Amino acid sequence: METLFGITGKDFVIAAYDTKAVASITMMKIGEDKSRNLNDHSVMLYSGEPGDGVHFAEYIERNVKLNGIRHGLEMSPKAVASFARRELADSLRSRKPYSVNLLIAGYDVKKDTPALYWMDHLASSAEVPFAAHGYGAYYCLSMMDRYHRPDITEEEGIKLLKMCINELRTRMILNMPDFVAKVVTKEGIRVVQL
Amino acid sequence: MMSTVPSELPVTAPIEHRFDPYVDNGGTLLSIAGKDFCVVAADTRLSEGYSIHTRYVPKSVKLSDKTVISMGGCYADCLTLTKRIQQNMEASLVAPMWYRHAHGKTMSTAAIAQMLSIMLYQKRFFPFYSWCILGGLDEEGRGAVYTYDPVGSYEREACRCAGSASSLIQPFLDNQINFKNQASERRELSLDQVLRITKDSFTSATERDIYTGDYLEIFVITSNGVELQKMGLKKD
Amino acid sequence: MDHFPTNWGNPRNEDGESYNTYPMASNKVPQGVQQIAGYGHASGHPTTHTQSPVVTGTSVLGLKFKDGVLMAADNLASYGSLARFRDVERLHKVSDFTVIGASGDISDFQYVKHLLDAQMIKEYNADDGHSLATPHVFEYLWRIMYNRRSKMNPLWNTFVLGGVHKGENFLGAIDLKGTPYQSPSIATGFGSHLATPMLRKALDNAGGSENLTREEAEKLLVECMKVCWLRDARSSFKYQIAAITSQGVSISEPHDLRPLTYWEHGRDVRGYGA
Amino acid sequence: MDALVSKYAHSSASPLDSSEGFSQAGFDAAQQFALPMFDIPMVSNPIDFLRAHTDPSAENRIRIQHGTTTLAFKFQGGIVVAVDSRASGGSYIASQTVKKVIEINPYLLGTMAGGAADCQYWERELGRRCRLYELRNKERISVAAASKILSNMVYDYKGMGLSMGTMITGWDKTGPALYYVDSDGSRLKGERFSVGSGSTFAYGVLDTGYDFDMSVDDAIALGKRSIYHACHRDAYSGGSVNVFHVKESGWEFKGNFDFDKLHWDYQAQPKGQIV
Amino acid sequence: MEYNGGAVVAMVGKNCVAIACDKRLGVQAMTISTEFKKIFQATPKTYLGLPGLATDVQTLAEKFRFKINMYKLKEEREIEPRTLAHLVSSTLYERRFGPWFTEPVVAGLDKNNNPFICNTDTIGCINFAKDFVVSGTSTNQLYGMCESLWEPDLEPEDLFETISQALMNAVDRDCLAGWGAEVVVITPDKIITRTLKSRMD
Amino acid sequence: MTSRLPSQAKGGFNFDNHVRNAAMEGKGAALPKATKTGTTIVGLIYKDGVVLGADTRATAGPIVADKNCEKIHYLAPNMYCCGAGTAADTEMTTSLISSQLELHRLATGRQARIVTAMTLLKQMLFKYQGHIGAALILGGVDISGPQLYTIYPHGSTDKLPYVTMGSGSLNAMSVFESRWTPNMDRESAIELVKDAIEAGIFNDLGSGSNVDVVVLTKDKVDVLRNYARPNERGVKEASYVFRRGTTQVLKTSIRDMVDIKETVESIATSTAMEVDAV
Repeated sequence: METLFGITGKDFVIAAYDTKAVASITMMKIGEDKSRNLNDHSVMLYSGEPGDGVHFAEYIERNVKLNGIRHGLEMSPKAVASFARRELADSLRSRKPYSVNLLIAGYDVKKDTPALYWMDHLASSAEVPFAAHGYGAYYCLSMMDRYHRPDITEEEGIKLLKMCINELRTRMILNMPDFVAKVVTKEGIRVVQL
Repeated sequence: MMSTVPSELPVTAPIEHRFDPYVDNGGTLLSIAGKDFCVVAADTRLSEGYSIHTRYVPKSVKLSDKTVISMGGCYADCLTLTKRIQQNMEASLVAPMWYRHAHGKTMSTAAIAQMLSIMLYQKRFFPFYSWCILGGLDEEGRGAVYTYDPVGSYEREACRCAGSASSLIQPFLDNQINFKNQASERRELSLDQVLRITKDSFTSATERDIYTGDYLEIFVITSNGVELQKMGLKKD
Repeated sequence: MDHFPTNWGNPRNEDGESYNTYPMASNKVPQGVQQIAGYGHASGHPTTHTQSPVVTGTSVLGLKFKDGVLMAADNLASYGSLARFRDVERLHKVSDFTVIGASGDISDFQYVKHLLDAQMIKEYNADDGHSLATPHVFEYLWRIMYNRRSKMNPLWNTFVLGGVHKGENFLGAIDLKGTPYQSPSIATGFGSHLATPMLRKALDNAGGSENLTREEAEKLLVECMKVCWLRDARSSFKYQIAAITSQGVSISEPHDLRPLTYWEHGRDVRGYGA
Repeated sequence: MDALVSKYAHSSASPLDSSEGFSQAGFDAAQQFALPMFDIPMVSNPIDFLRAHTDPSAENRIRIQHGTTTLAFKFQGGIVVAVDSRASGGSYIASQTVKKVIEINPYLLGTMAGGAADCQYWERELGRRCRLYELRNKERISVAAASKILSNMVYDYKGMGLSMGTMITGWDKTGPALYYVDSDGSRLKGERFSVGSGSTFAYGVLDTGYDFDMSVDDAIALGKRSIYHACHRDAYSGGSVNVFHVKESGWEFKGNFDFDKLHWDYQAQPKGQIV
Repeated sequence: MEYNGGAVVAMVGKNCVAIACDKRLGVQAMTISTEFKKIFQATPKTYLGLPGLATDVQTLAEKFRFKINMYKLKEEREIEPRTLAHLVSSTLYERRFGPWFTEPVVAGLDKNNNPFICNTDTIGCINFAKDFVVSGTSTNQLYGMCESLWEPDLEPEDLFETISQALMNAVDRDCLAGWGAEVVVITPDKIITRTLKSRMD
Repeated sequence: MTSRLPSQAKGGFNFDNHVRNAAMEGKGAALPKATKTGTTIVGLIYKDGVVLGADTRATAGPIVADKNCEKIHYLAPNMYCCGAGTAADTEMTTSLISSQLELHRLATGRQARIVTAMTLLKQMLFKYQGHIGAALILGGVDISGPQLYTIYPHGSTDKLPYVTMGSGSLNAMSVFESRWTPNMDRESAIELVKDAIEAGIFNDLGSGSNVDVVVLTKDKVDVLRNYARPNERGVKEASYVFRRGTTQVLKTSIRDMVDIKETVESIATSTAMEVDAV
């Protein structure tokens, strides 16, 4: 079961994904990248139907980049999220809908605030301080409720993330391999190996 | 989607392949406990589908000077259950000796409440389709309301509404009887106030729930015994 | 245990037996399970019951009036859409002050008649000065009906019971699920849609059944029978009326509704509009 | 006397339709110790029958109330039991004041998740049996034995629609004991359990805050807090939090905390440090 | 409807209207956000409530914003609440056989400052009401509350109390709605928006 | 990026959501119920014209969604139409046909005939094979006199002197069958229609509240909205107005409306416009 996490803090967002690629009952690969950098300050994590996620994310990535080139302006996380939501909603009404769950983490350079958007496979979107997708959400949302503050530092954020992963490793019946976190700050996107 | 052309009207003798022993006869009941009184109220409409079988059928029965039971759901089940309770108040199920004769007293409200729970659970695999509310006075003379699910889970509460309009009335009772969301206003309610709230609950529910209406029967249980009040509701 | 609450309390799908051992072998029946209902025949095959009526009668009407109760029913027993038997009596005298009327399956009605007659004979034989009055017969009939529905083998009828007991008029009905109720006016089957509005309205206008004379009541009932015949495809013009008063029971000879109806305006009805 | 009773008990039966739905059993002392009796519908597959009538899509649906988040854990000072108090029928909240800890006797507690009636009934039956055991053997029953009795009783009805996920806790000769018993027949001895639809949320907070050597007050606060977070995230949990502490002298009720008050109190407090 | 949960209610007062919503966004039993509003400003004195499936709520909110703006551009005036109701109705009925899962509520003051409220079902049948309209997962509870609490000619402040109490007590009996509430009272000269302190379970 | 503007209505139904909704239903999500009018609707022909009647209850399941809805719809100046079934369908179907009739009237320069409306309705309903759940009673007066039709959801029609429809149709029909006569006068015709609707209101749970009546004659149409109100709400025993400040508030924001008054001041150029007519 795939798990995605997102946590915002004072001046950053952490977005983390597990690196499992699964087909049927087999673990195909560990170390799969389930994220796409949409522009310098937003990243999209995806889970759900294999194939749909990559295709949808890359489609959004291309268009967000194109938009940036055309207008010479970077789309804000909010704009990216609205665009992605609308694309997903439209695709659901088409013959071949995408079935993906998304987290969009970004840093709004203009407003100087981090932003995190949660989006499910029906294209319902909400801006949240922290989020999770997959069964992991059932264990970790309450932990984030418990420990999250709007003004946590990046270090604390990573710590909280590790706590969540640890909890999954103790309680979830499935094998939980490594997670990769991407940290988005004013400076851009960084990868943090957990 | 159901249409309303006459050919699809429900006819009383259904032609179906699997016999469904249950029928929802509608109706709403509520009970409110006070400091030294208890109010049990129910409408009297007996309906099936879009038809009214009869406008007057008593849904509440006085079990003793201290206890009244009210039931809604499948009327046949409810009435059977009521008869069984009455039978058992004379002769207990577990040991068929006459309760009154064996113990020299009438069953207390709490005892009936526990007995009813067991009776309902006895039919766990073929449940009585009934929502029960038991209202009365406890050993100390305070109002007591016991509420049940169809298989006998029960709880003592301050007030409860059950039946077809329960979801309409219950939040109103929470607000007006339990002072939910208006904690600053909390006070003890008199019998008169409780009766007003009861009547308003039913006039409001009658407006919006098609299965509630015709007449309202209110049992008021005090240390002086059980008193019955009746009032008319809308008949459409 | 399944952790999703909406699934609690009901059997899970996976409880559906993959080995198909139902009906359960008797050694699998939990010790505490009461056998009133059993798991079917010893042969291992489930008990099956008639799950639909065969030969049926349509509406029965009942109305209280000042001095007693009137009941009416037509004389037709249908076999699906076939008007199979046209001289069936659906009103039956149970005792000196009680009449039963039946809509629904006719053979089930005949069985119930037999039950009631047997009960009445037993009462007579006891010769203790008591006899079963209408409310008692009603109670007995209700237990029969409820018990049969609880066995999943209902008597496919709605019965109407009318009578007079201790100066009180009694009119009640019980359906195949054992729902008993009493009312100043009762109409079963299609009549519940067609006749009930007329009966209730007349009672309201009169201010209650105690203000209704026998003539008025009879006229009203005939009018209802007429409307039922006009609009109920499973009804007949031939009907009987039973009257129960403190004098006893009288069930009329069959009457004919045809002379009461008016067909002239049908001449002007042409086509369906096109 | 028995003859007299049974004469009257049977005399009204008619030969044609003898059972009229009333119990007419004669007195039998052995009944006191037998398993309770239940009516089964007379259809070829009674389980299908029950499923058909309790299914959310059934026309005349029998809504059986269900309860939701419960937890219990062992620590150095005994056992803490904490539960929420919401009962829902479908998405309608039937009650916010359910007692989900069942006091079997002064030394034994049972919790309630699953069908409310199932838990209430069988744990009451368990209480009766525990008392009988005490009368027979002149000593208290062990938690292990009590939980086994419960497990055996409900296992008899496996597959028939019972749903009960309970934790039996108490203090016996061996010290504090905690068992998870459910209607499938599982019976697990353990240190830390949470049961119900909000259990995952409770586990998250419970696991991260747990320490065997914690003080009694901290343990109670942790139980309370875990249930609170489950109530917040899980739609089917809520109402208030009831907390019990099991210690050598028996269990002790530690209070009922309304969720509304808890929420605004916790909001006002600074958040705990991330450990 | 039950997938995400949520409730909206609107009431008429004396020369004012009020509209209120809960703030939960859930995925069945799990609450995701407690800041998900379901009422949107359509014109200065008209609000549109959209309870239902969250994705449709968001799509329709965008769609109506577009349509309302187009109306304004074409007609050079604000859309009247009654006109908006018909716009909503025809937009929904267009999808008669594949409906949007939302039951919109329109509440506002028209150009003469007369109160107007209405709601529609999922396929656009308008229900014009003179007292109150309710919508979402807690409709039964709301009907009961409003039917009992509402009375004619409430002043804005009294209307606020009545609609708030109606909404909060209704969603307190619904598993899928609640977690905060927002109330907007629209009067001829001001718009009062309040966030309520409510149960968060 | 292509234009993301929402497409403007093209006319006709849009089935885009169908696949997704079916998928959601397959996953067990309950589909919301549309408002139904349980309904008793009736119509009869009397000496001078047609009387139509309807109750005013709209239901969503067992709940009354609208206590005083209008079920008698305007089609053209000389005809009205009662609707039962799915409320949105009756509403939309009648308004669609109404506009077609108006166009027809403008194109032909003549008053539309009832049979024209009937044909338009039945053709539309037949086209949708009963999926549009509208059961209608169409009544009016045209050059060939008073006309009364019933139209079923599948598109079949009937032409009869007295008709009823909806869940209370049998209740209402019993009143007609026992009391209707040819050539009734206006008063008794209205009274009969009222009684028929009331039979539905009091005996059919799908129907309720008030009686609406429309009387159509050659020269005049009388819309008697709420002709009878037999079901006034029970008077409340108490008032439940809360003390101000009962509800606890976390945050308040008040936005005052600013009236922008545009005043046009006329500039004195009074003589400029005068034209010398000499």
